[in-house]
Amino acid sequence: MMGAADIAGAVLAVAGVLFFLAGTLGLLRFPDIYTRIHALTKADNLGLGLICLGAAVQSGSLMTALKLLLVWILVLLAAATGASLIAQTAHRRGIRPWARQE
Amino acid sequence: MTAFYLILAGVILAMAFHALMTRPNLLRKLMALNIFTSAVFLFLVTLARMAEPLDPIPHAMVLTGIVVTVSTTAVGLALLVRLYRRSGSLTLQSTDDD
Amino acid sequence: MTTLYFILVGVLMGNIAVGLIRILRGPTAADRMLAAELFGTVTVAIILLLAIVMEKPVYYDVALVFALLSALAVVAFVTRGWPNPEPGEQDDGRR
Amino acid sequence: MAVFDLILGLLLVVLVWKSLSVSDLFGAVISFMAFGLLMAVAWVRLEAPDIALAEAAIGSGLTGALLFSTLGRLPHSEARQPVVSRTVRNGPGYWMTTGFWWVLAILLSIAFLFSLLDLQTPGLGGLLQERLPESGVLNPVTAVLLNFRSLDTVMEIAVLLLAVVVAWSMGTVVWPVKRTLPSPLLPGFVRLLTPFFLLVSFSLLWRGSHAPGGAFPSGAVLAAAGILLLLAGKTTRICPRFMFWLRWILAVGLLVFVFAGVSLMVAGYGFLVYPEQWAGALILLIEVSAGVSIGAMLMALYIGGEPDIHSA
Repeated sequence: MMGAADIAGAVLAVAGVLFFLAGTLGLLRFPDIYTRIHALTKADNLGLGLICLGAAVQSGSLMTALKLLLVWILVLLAAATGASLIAQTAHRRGIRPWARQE
Repeated sequence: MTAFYLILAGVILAMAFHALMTRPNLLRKLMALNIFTSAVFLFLVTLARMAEPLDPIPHAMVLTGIVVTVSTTAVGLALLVRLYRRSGSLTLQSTDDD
Repeated sequence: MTTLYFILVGVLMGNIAVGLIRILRGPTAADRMLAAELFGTVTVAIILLLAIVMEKPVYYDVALVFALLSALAVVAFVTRGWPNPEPGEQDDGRR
Repeated sequence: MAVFDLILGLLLVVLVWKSLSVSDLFGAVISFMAFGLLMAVAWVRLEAPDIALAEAAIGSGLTGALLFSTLGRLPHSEARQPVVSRTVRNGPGYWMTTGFWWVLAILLSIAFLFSLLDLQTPGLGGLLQERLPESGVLNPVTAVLLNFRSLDTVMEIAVLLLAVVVAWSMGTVVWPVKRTLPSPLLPGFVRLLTPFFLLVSFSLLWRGSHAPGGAFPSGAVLAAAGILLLLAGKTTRICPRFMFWLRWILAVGLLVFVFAGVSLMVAGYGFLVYPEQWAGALILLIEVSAGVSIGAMLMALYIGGEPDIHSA
């Protein structure tokens, strides 16, 4: 019953969720805003990208695959620009990056 | 499963109503009003799901409701900003005791 | 297969639950916004997975609209919503 | 499956509680936005794609931007205040009052739930399926909104227009028009994104006849594009010549809708009772004009006042 596409899709989805886990862990554990942005963009870009790819593999239709590609590109754009905007503004507002204190 | 969503809607409704009545801050009141409407929408959509076959009429009602809610919220927020400019406060005060 | 997807959706929901801690703790408004951004992406992922499970490609459109609107939230935050000045941002940015 | 519902419900309740009782107003707004996101998941779960689309566009996107902009217009001291001030909390009768409202709230929701017990509707879904071919469209929600119950939709557009009138009647926009941009990246980003917004908006409008979509989500996406342009440094000042057209754009949805209804009445049908062979075309016409109007009205509501006029 299960085709190769289904299995590939499931594997991709699992990999994507793992990236989300890593991103959330980073958001929680990293010491300052800049490092947290770094962690978050991994989830946005790779996690969602893999899940989109998994869904596209399973859909079996070119239109749907293109739509999912569009979803991914939009989230990539929004996440990258958003991260840059937040980091720049935070820097301008004087939030200093974390440094190890010896 | 639908029973669960009905109860969920009931719980959210009660919380939102309580906050709507007791919070003095008008921005919070507006958020409570929004959540209140969401709870009512949840009721309606769950009802639509319970019907056999799926009943799209509550969906149309809720769609209308969402748009009306957002326009109400926008007008409320505009009023709130004006009020703040006028009185310097986000809460409604009775005029007689201060 | 369906079970696997529901486990994945459950894990993603767990992500949101854990991310709530970041909203609670802050410390800056930007940290809270980052958590909200994560929620947006996780929601898109959840909707995609649900669309696979329920075999309804219609929901891919919902994900598409979400992906578009996630930009609006960030831009509105950076240009308008960021509290100015940030409390305690001058002493140091850590917590 | 049941576990999924349970987690979703718990998260929703926690987010409601946080957005209503956290002392930091900014955190409350973020929780509220997250609540909107999860509500969309609930709509997907309850098989309501039309509502999920509207919630994605309006519920979390536009409302979030509205709340952020309001917060931005208030000084920061306002954003961090106890939910209920200490004097009130320690004052006499506070617990009585809050307890009273709790009892009333719980009674209200129980009454709501009990009213469902003897609700014996078989649901109108079957009837709707039967009559769908007469409506001129294939998507049942669009059929209800723009054909069977189109009077409701006329009223809804009228409410939106009324809201814009109220917002404008309070005077001109109260925020500073010129702000420094956070980064030169922003205008470029918005320029890149605008075509995507227009594409999705048009496709939602076109799909409305046979699949979830239609004028409301389409208008909301259009409004989001406008708001992004605004945030990226386009001013809220417009020249008087365009003001004339702006008023027409705001009103065109309602005007076309009412005009169609009245001319049908004159032609011998009822108000907004479409003859079957024209239904599809009429709905398309109404939907396009309503979509454009809704986009403009939502954007006008976001601006929150009459735009400044400057002579070009």
